[in-house]
Amino acid sequence: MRLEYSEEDLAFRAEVRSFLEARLPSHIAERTKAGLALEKEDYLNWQRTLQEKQWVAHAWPKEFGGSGFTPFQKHIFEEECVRAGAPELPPFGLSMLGPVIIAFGSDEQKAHYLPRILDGTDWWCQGYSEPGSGSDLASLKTKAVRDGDHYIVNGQKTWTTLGQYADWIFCLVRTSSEGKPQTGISFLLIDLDTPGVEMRPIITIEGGHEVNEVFFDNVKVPVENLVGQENMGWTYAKYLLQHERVGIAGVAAAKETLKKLKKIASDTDDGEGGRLIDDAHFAERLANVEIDLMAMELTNLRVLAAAQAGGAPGAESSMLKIKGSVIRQELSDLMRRAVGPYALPFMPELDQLGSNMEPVGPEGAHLYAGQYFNRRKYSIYGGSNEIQRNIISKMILGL
Amino acid sequence: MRLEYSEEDLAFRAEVRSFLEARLPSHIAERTKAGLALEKEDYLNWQRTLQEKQWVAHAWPKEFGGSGFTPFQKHIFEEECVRAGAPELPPFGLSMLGPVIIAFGSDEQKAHYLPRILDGTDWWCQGYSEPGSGSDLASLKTKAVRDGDHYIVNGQKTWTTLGQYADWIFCLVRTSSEGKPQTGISFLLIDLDTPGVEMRPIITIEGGHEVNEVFFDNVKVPVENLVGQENMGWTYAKYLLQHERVGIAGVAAAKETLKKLKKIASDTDDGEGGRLIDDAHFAERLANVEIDLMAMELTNLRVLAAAQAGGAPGAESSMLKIKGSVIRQELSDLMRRAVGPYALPFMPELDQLGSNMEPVGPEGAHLYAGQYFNRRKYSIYGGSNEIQRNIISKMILGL
Amino acid sequence: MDFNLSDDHRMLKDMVSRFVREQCDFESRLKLISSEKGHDEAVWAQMAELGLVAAVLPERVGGLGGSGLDIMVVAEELGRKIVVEPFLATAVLGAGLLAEEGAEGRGPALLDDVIGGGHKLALAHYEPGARYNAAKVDATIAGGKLSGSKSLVINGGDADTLVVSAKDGDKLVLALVAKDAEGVAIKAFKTHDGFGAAEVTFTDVAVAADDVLLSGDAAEAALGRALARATLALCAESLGAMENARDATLEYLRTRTQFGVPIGKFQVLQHRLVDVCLEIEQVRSIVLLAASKLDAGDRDKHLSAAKALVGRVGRMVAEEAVQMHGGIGVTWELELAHVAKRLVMIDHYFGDTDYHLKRFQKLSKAA
Amino acid sequence: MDFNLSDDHRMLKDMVSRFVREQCDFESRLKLISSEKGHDEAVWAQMAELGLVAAVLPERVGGLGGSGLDIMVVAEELGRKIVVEPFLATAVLGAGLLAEEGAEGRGPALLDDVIGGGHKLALAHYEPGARYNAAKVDATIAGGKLSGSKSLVINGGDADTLVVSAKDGDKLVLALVAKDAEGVAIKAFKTHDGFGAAEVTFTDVAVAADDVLLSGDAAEAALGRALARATLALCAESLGAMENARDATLEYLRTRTQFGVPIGKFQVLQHRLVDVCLEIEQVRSIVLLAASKLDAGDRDKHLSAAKALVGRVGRMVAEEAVQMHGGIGVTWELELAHVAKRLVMIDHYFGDTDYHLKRFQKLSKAA
Repeated sequence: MRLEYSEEDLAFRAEVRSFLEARLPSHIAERTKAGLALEKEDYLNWQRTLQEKQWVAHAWPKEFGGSGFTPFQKHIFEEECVRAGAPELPPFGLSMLGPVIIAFGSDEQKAHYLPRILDGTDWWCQGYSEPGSGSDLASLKTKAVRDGDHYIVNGQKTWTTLGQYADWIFCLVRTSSEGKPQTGISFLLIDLDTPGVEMRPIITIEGGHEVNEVFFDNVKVPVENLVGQENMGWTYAKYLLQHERVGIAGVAAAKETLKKLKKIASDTDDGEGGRLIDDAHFAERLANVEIDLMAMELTNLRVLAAAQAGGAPGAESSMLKIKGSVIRQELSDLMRRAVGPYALPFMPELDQLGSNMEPVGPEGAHLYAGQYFNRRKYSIYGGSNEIQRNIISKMILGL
Repeated sequence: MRLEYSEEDLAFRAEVRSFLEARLPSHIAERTKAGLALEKEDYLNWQRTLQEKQWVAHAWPKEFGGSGFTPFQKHIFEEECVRAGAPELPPFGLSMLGPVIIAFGSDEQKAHYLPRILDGTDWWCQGYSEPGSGSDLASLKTKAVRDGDHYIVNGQKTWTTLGQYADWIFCLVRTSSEGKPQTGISFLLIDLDTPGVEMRPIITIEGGHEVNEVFFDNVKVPVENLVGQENMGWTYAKYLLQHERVGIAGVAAAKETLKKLKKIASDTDDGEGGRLIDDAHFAERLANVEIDLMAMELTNLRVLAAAQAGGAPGAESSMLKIKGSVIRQELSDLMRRAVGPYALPFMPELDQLGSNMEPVGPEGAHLYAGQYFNRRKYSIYGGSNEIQRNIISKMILGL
Repeated sequence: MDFNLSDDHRMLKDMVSRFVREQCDFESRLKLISSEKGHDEAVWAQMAELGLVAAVLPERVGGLGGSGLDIMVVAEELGRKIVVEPFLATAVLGAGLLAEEGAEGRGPALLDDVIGGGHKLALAHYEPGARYNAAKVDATIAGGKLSGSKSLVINGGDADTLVVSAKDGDKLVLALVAKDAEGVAIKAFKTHDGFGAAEVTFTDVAVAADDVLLSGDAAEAALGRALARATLALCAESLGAMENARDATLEYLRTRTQFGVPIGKFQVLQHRLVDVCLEIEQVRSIVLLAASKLDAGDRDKHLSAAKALVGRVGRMVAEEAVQMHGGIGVTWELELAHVAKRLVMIDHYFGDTDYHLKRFQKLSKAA
Repeated sequence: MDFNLSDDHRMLKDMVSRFVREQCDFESRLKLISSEKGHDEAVWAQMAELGLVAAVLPERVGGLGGSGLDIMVVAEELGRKIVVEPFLATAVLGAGLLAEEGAEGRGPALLDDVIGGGHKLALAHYEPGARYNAAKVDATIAGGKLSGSKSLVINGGDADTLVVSAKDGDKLVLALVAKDAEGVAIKAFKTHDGFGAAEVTFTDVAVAADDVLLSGDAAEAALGRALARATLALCAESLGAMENARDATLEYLRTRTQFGVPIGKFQVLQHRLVDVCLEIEQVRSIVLLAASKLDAGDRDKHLSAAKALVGRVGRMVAEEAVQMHGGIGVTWELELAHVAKRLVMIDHYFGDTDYHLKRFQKLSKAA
C-alpha cells in the first residue's frame, strides 16, 4: 500500500505542468476556467500544440500516434490540464471513433481516417441517440438500406455534441429489422457535406448551444464507409462505450470548482457583516462536499490502480459516474447559492468573445445559475444515473 | 377557508383538557411522557375512567357505546391526551375488531364481544402477519380446517403487539387454497386459553418486549367464532385496515417530542461554553424538522376536514403515514444526537417500575438511543413506506 | 375549520386559471422572454382589467380584498404558467405600498391608474452587497436629494415609477421617483427565470415632499408588510409551478416508453414521483398557513417557514422533474425546463433557504 | 501508487478475519452482551496471543507495527463481527499511550503484560458535561492527589489500570491509577452497542511520581495521538460493520420472497442498495486516507473528514439495511440489528458528525 505517486509519475507531472505553462494561450485558459465556450479554432490550435508531444490520443497505441499513457499518466495529464485551464478536447474522434477504427476498421480506413483525426483535419461528431431511444439505445430507428455500392440513410439523430463544428459523423444505423434489436445495427461513417444531411441546433436549458439534432433524408453513403461487418455495429458501439474513461468521475474539474467556490465564499459578504465562508449553514454544505470529494478522489485512484494493474473497470465506472455527477452537481448548486441574488442575471451576451458589456454583481456571478442548470445533464447523459444503478445492481450485486 | 377551530371544537378541547387534569393519574402521565412501558392494569384503569364519559371507542357508533366523535373531535381528543401524557389505549379491540364485528358480526357476537371490549373484560390482540408474509399479507399460511362444529387451527402469527396481556386474538386464517390467495381467507376469533396456543415474546432491537409470536398447534375453535362468512375474511381485513386512522401521522406525539427536544437542546451544554440550541448545525436540523411538522400538522388537518365533510381518506392515509413516520424518525434521531455521549448507556433496569438505580448523564438521556432504534418500526409496520408508495403510485398517480 | 375556498375565491381562482391557460401559453412566453420588453403589455392590460391588481388591494383604495389568501390564489395560478407579467412588482409590492393606510403625498392618487394597468411600479430596496439583508439601507435622502444604489430591482427597467427606500438621518423613507427623473440611471437585464430586473443608481435625484410616501416607523412597518406579501406571493407562485412540474412529469412517465414499456412502470421513478407529490402537499400546507398569518403577530416566523420549505422542495421538485424527463428535460424548447428554472431561482429572491431557516430559528426560539 | 496490502498486512487481515469468524460468532456475542463481564476473557487472551495488541504498537516496545494501516486492518475485521473484546480501550488507547516515546515511570514496564493479554487498560479522559470537547480537563492533580470525574470511560469497569488525564496547574498530566486504588469509584454499565463503559470519580487518589506517564506538552501531544488512533480504529470498525450490513442485506434481498419473487427484484430496493454500496466505497477511501495520514501534519483534518463521513454513512447504512430487512430487522435475535446499533452509536464516541464537520471546516480553512 502506497498512497503517493511514484517518482516517475511526479516527474511526468512536472513535465506536463511546464509544457502547459509555456504553451497554453492565456485567453483560452481564462475562458476555459470561467466555463465559457470556445471557438473551433481554439480547440484545433491546442490539439496541434499537444500533438507536438504526441499527447493527444490517449486511447490509441503509440504506433498509431497515440500517447501511450498509463492510466495514472492519463489521470495526471488530465489533472494538470484542468488546473491550467487547458480545454478538454472533444472526445468523438480521439477517444471514441479512433479506438473503434483501430480495433475493427479496415487498413484503408486506418490509413485514411486516423491521421486526419490526429491533426484535426476531420472534426467528428457522434450519431448514437435518437429522439425516441434515450436510455434504450438499441431501439434506434435510423435506417440504412443497401443500394448498389451505397447505403441510403434516412432518420434522425440527436444530442450531437458540438455537431455545429463537425465535418463527419459516425452513426449507428439499422441495416436489418430481424432478430433482437441489437443484431441489426451497423456502424457507418457519414460526411456531413453529403446532400440530405441537415444539422439543427438544440438550445439547452440555460440558453447555450452545445448539442444538435441531425436529420438524414435519403443520404447516399458509400459502402466503404461501413466499419467492420454489417449488422455487427452493436458490438463496436459497446466497445466504444465501455472504453475505459479515466476521467468519468470528473475529479480534476471538481477540485478546481471547489477551489473557486472556497474563494468566492471567502470573498462574499454574507450581508450581515461577515464572510459567507463563516456562515455555519453554508460552511457545513461546503465541508460535506469537500469530504465527499476527498473520498471520491481516492476512490478514483483505487480504480485507476486496478486499471494500471490490468483490471478492466466495469461496474466501477458506473460507481464513479454516479458519485462524480452527484458531487459536481452539488458543487454547481453551491456556486449559485454562494453568489446569492447575483445568481439571477441572465446575460449571455456578456460571455461572447469581445463583449464590452458590464457585468452585474461580482465577476462571473451571472454564470453560475446557468452552469447549475446545464450540469443537470451530468446525471442524464452517457447512461443516466438510473441506468448506472441498474448496471451495478446486475453486475456487482447480482440482483 | 378558515384555519381556526370552531367554538364548539374549542369548548370540546377545554372539556377534554379539564377532564384529563382532574382524572389522569400522575404516575401514568410521567411514564407515558418518558416513553416507558405501562402495566396492563394501568391501561385498564384508564380505559374505565374514560368510559365514564363514553370516550373510549371512537370508531364505534354511539348506540354501541362509542364516542360518536367527529374527525376533528377525535383529533382534538388525541392531541389533548398526548399533551397530558394519557396512554394511548391499544387499538386492537377498540379500533380494529370492534368496527369489524359491528359491520360484519352476528347479533350474538355483537351482544357478547362489544361490551367486553368496552369495559376491558377482554383484551384483544391481532393475528394478521406471519413470518413469511410481511408486506404480502395475502400469502398467509395459518390453516383452519372445519371439523364438525369446530375449526382446527395450525400455524404461526407474528408481530402480535402486547399479546402478553391479551385474552383473545382475532386471526386471519386460510380456509381454502383455491382461487387467488385472497379468496380463501377467513376471520376467526380465538380464545388464547385454548389448548395448543402458545405465545412467545419477540425482543426488539432496543431490548424491549412489546411484540410476540403466537403458535397454533391443533387449536380447536368453535365455528360460532367465525366472523361473517367463511372465505370472506380478506374483505373484513381490508375494511379494518382502511378504517380511518385519524392519528396515523402521529402529529400530536411529534409535537410533544419536538417540545421535549427543544427543551433538551436549551438545557444541554455544547461542550464549548454554549447551549446546543445555539449550535448552527443542530439548530438547522431542528428548524427543518419543526417546519416539516408545522406543514404536516396542516396537511393532517386538511385530510381531517375532508373526512369531516364525508370524504373517504384513501391514499391520503398513505401520504400521512410516510411523511409522519419520516418526521418522527428524524425527531428520534435528533433526540439521541442532542444528548451526545449520554445516548450511549443501555440501562433497561433503570426504567423498571420502582427502580432506585441512578442514571448516567441527564435524566432520561439513556432512553433516546433505544427509542431511536425502536422507532425504525414506524416506516416498517402497518404496510412499509415502500408499500405505501406503491399504493399512492397506483391510486393517485395511476402508474 | 374549513379548507374550502369561498365562492369568491373559487371564482377568482377559476378566472385566473382560465386566463393564464388561454393567454399565457408557453409558446408566447418563449417569444416574450427573448423580446426586449420581456412581457406582453396587452396581456398585462387584460390582467389589470380582470382585476388582478385590485384583487390584492384593500377595498379602502378601490381594491377587492388584499388578504393573504387573495395573494395566494392569484399568485399560485400565475405561477402555474410561470407568467412573466409584472404582477409581483406592480401589484404586490408597488401598489401594496401605495395602498398603505399611512401613505401620503402623490402616491395614493396613482393607485387608480396602477389598478387599471396604465402605470407600472417597482420597489427599489435591496442594495448591492447586502445579499438578502433587507435592513441594510445606505441610500440617503438629504436636503431633498436622493443618492444611492439599488440592486436587482424586479421590473426595474420597465416600471414607470420606482418606490425607493433611503435613510433621512436615522429615519427610513419610502419615496416615489419617476423612471426618467434626472439623476436616475437604470441598467436593465433579464434573469435566468425569464423576468426583468435592473441595477439602479440615484445621483442627487430631487425628491419633493409630495414624493415621500411613508417615513419613519410607518415606512419600516409598511416595508415589512410589503416584503412579507411578496414572499408569500413567491411561495404561492412556486407552489403553482411545482404542480405544473409534477403534472408534466406524471404525463411524461405515462407516455414516454423505454424498453417497450411506459417509464412510469419503473418502480424507482414511481417512488420518486410519490415523494415529489408528498412534498408538494407539504408546501401547499405551509403556504396556506403563511397566507393565514399575513396579518398576525407571528407573520414573519410563518413566512420564513414557508420560504425555507419552498426553497428546499423547489429544488427537489425541479431536479427530480428534470431528471425524470431525461435529455429533453434540459432543453430550452420544453416548458418544464423553464418551470424548473423558476422553481430554483425563486430561492434567490427575498432571502434563500438558509436565510429563512436562520430567521425561522430566531423567531421560533423567541416564540 | 499502490492500493494492494503488503504480504504482512494481507496475512494479518486473513488471520483476524478467520479468528473472528470462528471465535466471535453472533450467538456467543448475544450471550456475552447480557453477561456481567460483557466480553469473553478467553477470547481476549487468544486475541492477545495472536498479536492483535502487538500489531498496533511500534517495534520499539515489542510491538509489530503500529502504523495507521495496522490499526485499520485489525479494527476493520473486528468491526465486521462487532467484536466486544476491549481492543480499542486496551490496545489502541491504553497500550498506545504506554508505548509513547516519552513515557516514563512504571507505565512502560506494564506493556509486556498488556501485550500478552494479562493486563487491561482504559483511558479516563472525557469529563461530564464536556460533550465531545477533548480539551476540557477539570480533574486536578495537586500535591500527589488526583480528584475529578470522568465520563463514559470505555472499558472503565473492566480495566486493571486507568490512564487518567488531569491538570497540575496549567500542565496536562497523564497518570496511571489502579482500578482498586483508594478513592476510585467506578460505576460500570453497558452501552446500546453492547460494550462496557463507566463513570469514574477520583477523590484524593494518591498519585506517586512513578505513576505519572506523561506531562506537559508531551502529554498533550500523546493524548492527541491516542485520540486520533482511536478515531481511526472506530472508523475502520464502522467500515467493517458497514460491509457486514451490506452483505446481510444483499443476502436478504436474494432470498426473501414477497409477492412470489425475491424482493431483490424490486428496482427501488436495488437502487437503494447500490447507493449503500457507493457510500461504503467512499468510506473505505476516506478511512484509507486517514490511516495514511496518521503521522502527518494534517492528521486531524483527515481524521475529522473520516469520522464525519463515517457518521453520515453509518446512519444511512444502518437505516437502509434495517428498512430493507423489514420487521425482522428490528429484532434482538438478528445480527444485523446489533450491527446497525454499532454503526449508529459509533457516532457518539470521540465526537459526532457535527463535531467533526466543524473541526474539519476549521482545519480545512487553515490549510
